[in-house]
Amino acid sequence: MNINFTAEEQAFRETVRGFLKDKLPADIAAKVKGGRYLSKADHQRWQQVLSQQGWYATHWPTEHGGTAWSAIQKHIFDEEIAAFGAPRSIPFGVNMVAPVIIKFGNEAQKQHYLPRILSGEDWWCQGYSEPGAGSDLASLKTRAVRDGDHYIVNGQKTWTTLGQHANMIFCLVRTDVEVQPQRGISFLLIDMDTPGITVRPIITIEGEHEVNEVFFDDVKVPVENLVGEENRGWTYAKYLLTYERTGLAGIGGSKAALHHLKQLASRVQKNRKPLIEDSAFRRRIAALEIDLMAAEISNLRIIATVEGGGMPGAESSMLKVKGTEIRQAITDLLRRAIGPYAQPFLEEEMAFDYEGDYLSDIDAAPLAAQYFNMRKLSIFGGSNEIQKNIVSKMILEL
Amino acid sequence: MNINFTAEEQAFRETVRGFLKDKLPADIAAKVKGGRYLSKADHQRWQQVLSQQGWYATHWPTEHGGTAWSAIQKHIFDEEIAAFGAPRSIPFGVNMVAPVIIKFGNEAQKQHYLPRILSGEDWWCQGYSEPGAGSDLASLKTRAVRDGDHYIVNGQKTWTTLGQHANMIFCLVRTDVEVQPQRGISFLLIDMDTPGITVRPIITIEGEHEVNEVFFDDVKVPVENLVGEENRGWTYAKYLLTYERTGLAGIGGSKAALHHLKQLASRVQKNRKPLIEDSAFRRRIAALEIDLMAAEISNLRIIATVEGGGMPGAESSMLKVKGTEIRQAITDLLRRAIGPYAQPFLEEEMAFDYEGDYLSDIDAAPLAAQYFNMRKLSIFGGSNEIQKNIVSKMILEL
Amino acid sequence: MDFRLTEEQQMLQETAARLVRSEYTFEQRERYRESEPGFSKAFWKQLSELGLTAVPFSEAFGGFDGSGVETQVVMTELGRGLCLEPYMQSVILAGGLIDQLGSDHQKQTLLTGIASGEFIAAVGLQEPQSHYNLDDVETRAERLENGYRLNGRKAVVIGGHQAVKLIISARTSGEASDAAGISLFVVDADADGVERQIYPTVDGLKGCDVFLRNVTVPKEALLGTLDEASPAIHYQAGRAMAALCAEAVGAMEEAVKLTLDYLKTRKQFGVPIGKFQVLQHRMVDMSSELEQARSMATLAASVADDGDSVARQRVLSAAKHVIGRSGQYVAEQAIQLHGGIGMTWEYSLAHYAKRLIMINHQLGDDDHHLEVFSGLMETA
Amino acid sequence: MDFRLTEEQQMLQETAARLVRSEYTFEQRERYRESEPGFSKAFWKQLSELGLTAVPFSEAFGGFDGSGVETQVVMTELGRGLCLEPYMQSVILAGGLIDQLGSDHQKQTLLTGIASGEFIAAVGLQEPQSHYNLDDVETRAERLENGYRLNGRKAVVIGGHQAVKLIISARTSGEASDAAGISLFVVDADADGVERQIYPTVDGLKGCDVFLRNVTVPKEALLGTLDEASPAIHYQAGRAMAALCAEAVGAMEEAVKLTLDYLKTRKQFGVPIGKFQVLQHRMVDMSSELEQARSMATLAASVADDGDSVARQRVLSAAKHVIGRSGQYVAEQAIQLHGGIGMTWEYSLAHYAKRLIMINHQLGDDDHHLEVFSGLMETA
Repeated sequence: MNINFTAEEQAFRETVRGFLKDKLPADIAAKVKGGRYLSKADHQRWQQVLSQQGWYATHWPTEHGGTAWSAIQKHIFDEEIAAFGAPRSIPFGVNMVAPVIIKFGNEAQKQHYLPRILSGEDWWCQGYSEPGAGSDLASLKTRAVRDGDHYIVNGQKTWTTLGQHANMIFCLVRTDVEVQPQRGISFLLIDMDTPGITVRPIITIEGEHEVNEVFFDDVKVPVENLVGEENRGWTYAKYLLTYERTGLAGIGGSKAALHHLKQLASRVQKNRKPLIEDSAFRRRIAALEIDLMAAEISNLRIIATVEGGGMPGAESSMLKVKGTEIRQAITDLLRRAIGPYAQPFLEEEMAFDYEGDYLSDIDAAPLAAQYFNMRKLSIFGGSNEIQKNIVSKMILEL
Repeated sequence: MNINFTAEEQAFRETVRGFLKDKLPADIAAKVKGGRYLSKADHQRWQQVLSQQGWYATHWPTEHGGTAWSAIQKHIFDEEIAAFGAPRSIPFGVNMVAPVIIKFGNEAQKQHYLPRILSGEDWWCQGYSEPGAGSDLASLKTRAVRDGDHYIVNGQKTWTTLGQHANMIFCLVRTDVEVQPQRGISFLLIDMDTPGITVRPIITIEGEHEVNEVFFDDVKVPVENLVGEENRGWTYAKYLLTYERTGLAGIGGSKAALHHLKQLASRVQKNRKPLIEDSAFRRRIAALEIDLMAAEISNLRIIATVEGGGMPGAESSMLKVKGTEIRQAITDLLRRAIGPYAQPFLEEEMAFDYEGDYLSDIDAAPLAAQYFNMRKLSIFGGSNEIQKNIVSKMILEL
Repeated sequence: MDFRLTEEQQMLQETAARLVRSEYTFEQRERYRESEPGFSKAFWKQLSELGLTAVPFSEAFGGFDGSGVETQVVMTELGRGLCLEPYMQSVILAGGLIDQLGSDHQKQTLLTGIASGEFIAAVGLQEPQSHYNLDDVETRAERLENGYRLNGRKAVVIGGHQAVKLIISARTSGEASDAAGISLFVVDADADGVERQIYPTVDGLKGCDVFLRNVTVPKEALLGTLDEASPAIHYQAGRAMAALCAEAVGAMEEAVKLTLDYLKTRKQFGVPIGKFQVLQHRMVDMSSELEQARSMATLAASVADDGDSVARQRVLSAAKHVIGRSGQYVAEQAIQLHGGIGMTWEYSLAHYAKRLIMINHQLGDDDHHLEVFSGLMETA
Repeated sequence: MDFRLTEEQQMLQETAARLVRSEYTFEQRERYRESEPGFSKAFWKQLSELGLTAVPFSEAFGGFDGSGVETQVVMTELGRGLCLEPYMQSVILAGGLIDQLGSDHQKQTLLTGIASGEFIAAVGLQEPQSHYNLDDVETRAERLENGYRLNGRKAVVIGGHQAVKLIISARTSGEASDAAGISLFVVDADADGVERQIYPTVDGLKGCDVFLRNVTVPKEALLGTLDEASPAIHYQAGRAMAALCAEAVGAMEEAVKLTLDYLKTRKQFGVPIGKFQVLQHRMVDMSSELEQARSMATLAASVADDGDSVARQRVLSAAKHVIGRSGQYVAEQAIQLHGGIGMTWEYSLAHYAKRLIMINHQLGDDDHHLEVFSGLMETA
């Protein structure tokens, strides 16, 4: 047993650092570190840089333009991405629909879609949840009825993250209503420009437009947009859920956020000295740092399992719960750190292109919004309660 | 609204204090405050004092020798009992079987048993739980079969607190196996000297003999020892469960324990100053004191409801959970306060008649044992999980 | 000992409740929020016509000598409606300071106006560096021949954007963060040198930072005794903390109610989600936190108007601590049990959650008050 | 990065595990506990015959230069068996101090005996007033012409009742609680003036307080450099903390396993109680705490034998903090989920729970180590 990184792994880390030092635009890094929103253009700019480096599709096989990195290399990359304040890639195309296409799609689909994801030509969003089908995803109702060479899709999807930027959506749709819920679901790729699709913003608690409702009204989708076989969509969706889950805990992001917290607490005053010297607040930070340290090792243990050829099972679910709790607790302390200045709601200061003066600390404005936004971590992508159900069933066999 | 005690209530409190100052034996108070075990003789000595004052059966109607105190008076009495370090009355006779006899017993039973409880002649214990019937009490299996003028009782009871001192036990027994579980249960009063009864100690985690198993092997119980009607025992048991539950939260005991904690933390050193001046430990005490303050008001609100003629419903269950959590947290801090000296297991120092030197702080020896013993608070008498089920069903109607 | 409201208190409660029910549906509230003043002037007028803005004041000023309990009753109903009016700032804090410290003339001119709802006053007690320590005052007032010159900045003055009068704490002697040497001044909000940077708040209120640049005020602007304002500031902050506790309980009650309803109606896996034991117990825990909060709000109300004492301060800090903690628990769990829908702007729950979290940022959060309590705690 | 045990480490693990399985059923353990030495001398002999008591030492002393990982492997298995032998005290702490500080002669005489299991040594580092601060030393050693005279008292010396040699920290200069001025002495347990007050511990071990009254030792009894023992004490305490973490993980694994089995077999209301969602999630939380603890025990093991550094100390305090907290959570919840049966002496679970809680009282509890970590934390 040697839990230090090997010389090769260290060298890889240096390469990644060198790349980020050279190529990460400073304005983007500043926004990410300050917890500000990025524009679509910011995301695209950064994606181009990664693509040119050949580092965008870290999880794909090399034949399609992936990196062939080991699980540990991917982890190191993610860690440095977070530490430098590079944006996390929007996962829906590169990390979600692409693996499904690679595994279950036909040759034509691979030829068509994968290069467009790499080039940034397509921006994908996800059409899973529906108003009546949240945790109980299999009860989804959006219908796709075969009509000659097309499916006619009717229904509604919701919580579609960044759907306002997307030109493509991958959807779970019901193609057979007679069978058991899981068995009549298919996996469709849909062009967002098709007539009959309406995207309506959902404004979330903190006032941001990050998610959407997507309505389908007699939307004609060519049958060649079906992935794999009809009525087997649930299998593909489940593949996606267990695929590469080692990043779920968001350790890198939490480490960056903790660093941010320490910097903020070193600047903010309480009783005329830096808040970080307040023993109670400092202990709260310390307790979080320790929790995070443990979660990081737990995450590395899972990664090492994957590296050794194992499958990350429901352990990832356990770690997802812990990881999201830690991240939420950090955003709680960030908000607390600025005291009364958590109250002002300064939308302009939060904006990606703000260049004016700041009411208080330069990083204060987004903190309360971020705290509220981060409540989603324990809800979306399978609530923490659902994750515990999974662990209970899969690992504990209760 | 005026949440202060009235002048009459204050005067009553002074009367109680005067009595306790005069009549509470100092040796007994010292043991209670130090968390030491009391002998049977200690309990009996104190009971005599209370009985002579007419203050033993605080919950009974006056005609049987009760006090006719209001709910608030009873609360004040309990509070002062705890503050002075007087023993809490062993509840099985005076507060558990007696109310059932008063409400459902016949005249002969009242005439016979109530005076013997007042005089201390009978020491009662409780025969409810069985090895297979804990939270699911209705699944109890101890059988009582009618045979002429007697029932023949066979089975086993467990967790019988202080059964080793008792000469009487009240039992829930199954008298009809054909019907739905709750419907075939009867409430029997059994003399512990009857042939066929065996009491076997259960030594609990901390090494003490506080609970017992009681075995019944063809035990002949006269039919006149049946309370109320055959097969209606479940009703009587439920009556007992909802009867006078305002004391469940153990507020008085927690206040005394918190006081004890502060005294200990003022004596014990950490980094060469009293532990109570350690900011982190002090904050932990402070947080508990605040929780307790809130729980005390919540308890008074329930008492005021009772006073106003209302029934304390499942609110008591909610408060029982909170109250036991607080008490357990206090014993956790008590144990922590003495650092390495929590480890020595000094049975002789814990004993009720110890008069030798002390290894470390005079109160140190019982603290770890007490911490472990107090784990029972969230288990016995309906586990905290069961209490939450009750609240969920009765108040929230989920 | 009696926890029941008197008949008068019940009437007061019903009056406030009825008004909030009819004027403050969530849709109305959103309209008020989006309007220029950021609240409903019409509602404010109704409050004052019914005498609610005068509750704590003596009859001489149109009030009815209401104690902490009366304030609690009103604030709980305002909390239930997520009301946006600066009741706590103008009536309780500004009104309280003037009532406690004001000269007859100041009471006549200012208190009458506040009590009648004729104008709104706000208080500038905190500063960018002060966190929650109201004695940490860097704003300075220099003595002039006939008055004072103020320079400095007051932070997050809720309601300050609509205030006609600002009550400003400023240092007249001593070092920053000394309790001694703080004085209070009544400043016209539109006086020369007063600049307000106005913003909405996360929970839908409005406020401002107040910049004071060579603002001169006459010597009659001094409120109370020179250098000795600190005890009154803390005393009135204590009353305001009790009021915030009451408001929080109103908001928590609504959040708990919405969540319980949701558990009973939302179905997943073929059953109402309230059938899942984990969610049931979570709901019990939320109710239990609410009970603790309710108890402490009541206790705080019952001591808020008592004479100043360490015991009173202890109770008030304890109450604010409990409210901060249980408010956060209820807010977070209400969102969690609702799932995605609990995170949407268009559903009222999100706004109850935001208000509950932000109450923790007003006049000291649970950490702050645990520290205060810990310092004041009896040790044996 | 590789979390797998090497082949040698696996063999070591299997050896230890097999021995514990065959010699340390709970019934056997209870017999050993009740015996006079309070543990099994036969088991100790087997451990040493297999070389396990020499694991951390160099080949010269019959050991195999085992690092923290080898120690972790052994301690985890001992934890699983609730083993009573003073491995941590004699091998890791006493052995470690002698290995680090001893003269060749001391190593030859003492280390050989410890490594071979020939005799047991124990360490007296804490005192009645020291809480968990090992620099808080009041025991004094005065210089004599040819040695030292010791007076004082050492608290809770686990294993001290069977020790032939005691390693005692004493102040040779400086003020109580100064890090400078502490020295270590090797004292014969039966020397004149040494009195041991022996007692069992809550978790079934045995130990004593050691009273030193004018105990004279020759100058060769000094271990290491005069006045400069503190860094070595902290360094070796760090190694022992890592060992305790490993032991705790072994005990937690058993407690979790027992609880999970119970949930699957115990029926209430007609179904196994493991069907109740609240208990399922609690069990998940216990497993999750165990995972965190396992990770930290591994991290601690991997740095325990590194050179002294702030980074190492941070990790070790972090690990002990996590172990203390999760050990308590697992102990308490294991009892709670078992109900009454979990509180009985005759069932092994209660003893796992007690050991887990008591590990938190050895070499600093979670509060203490949070404070230490907080002091050492990098701030930006």
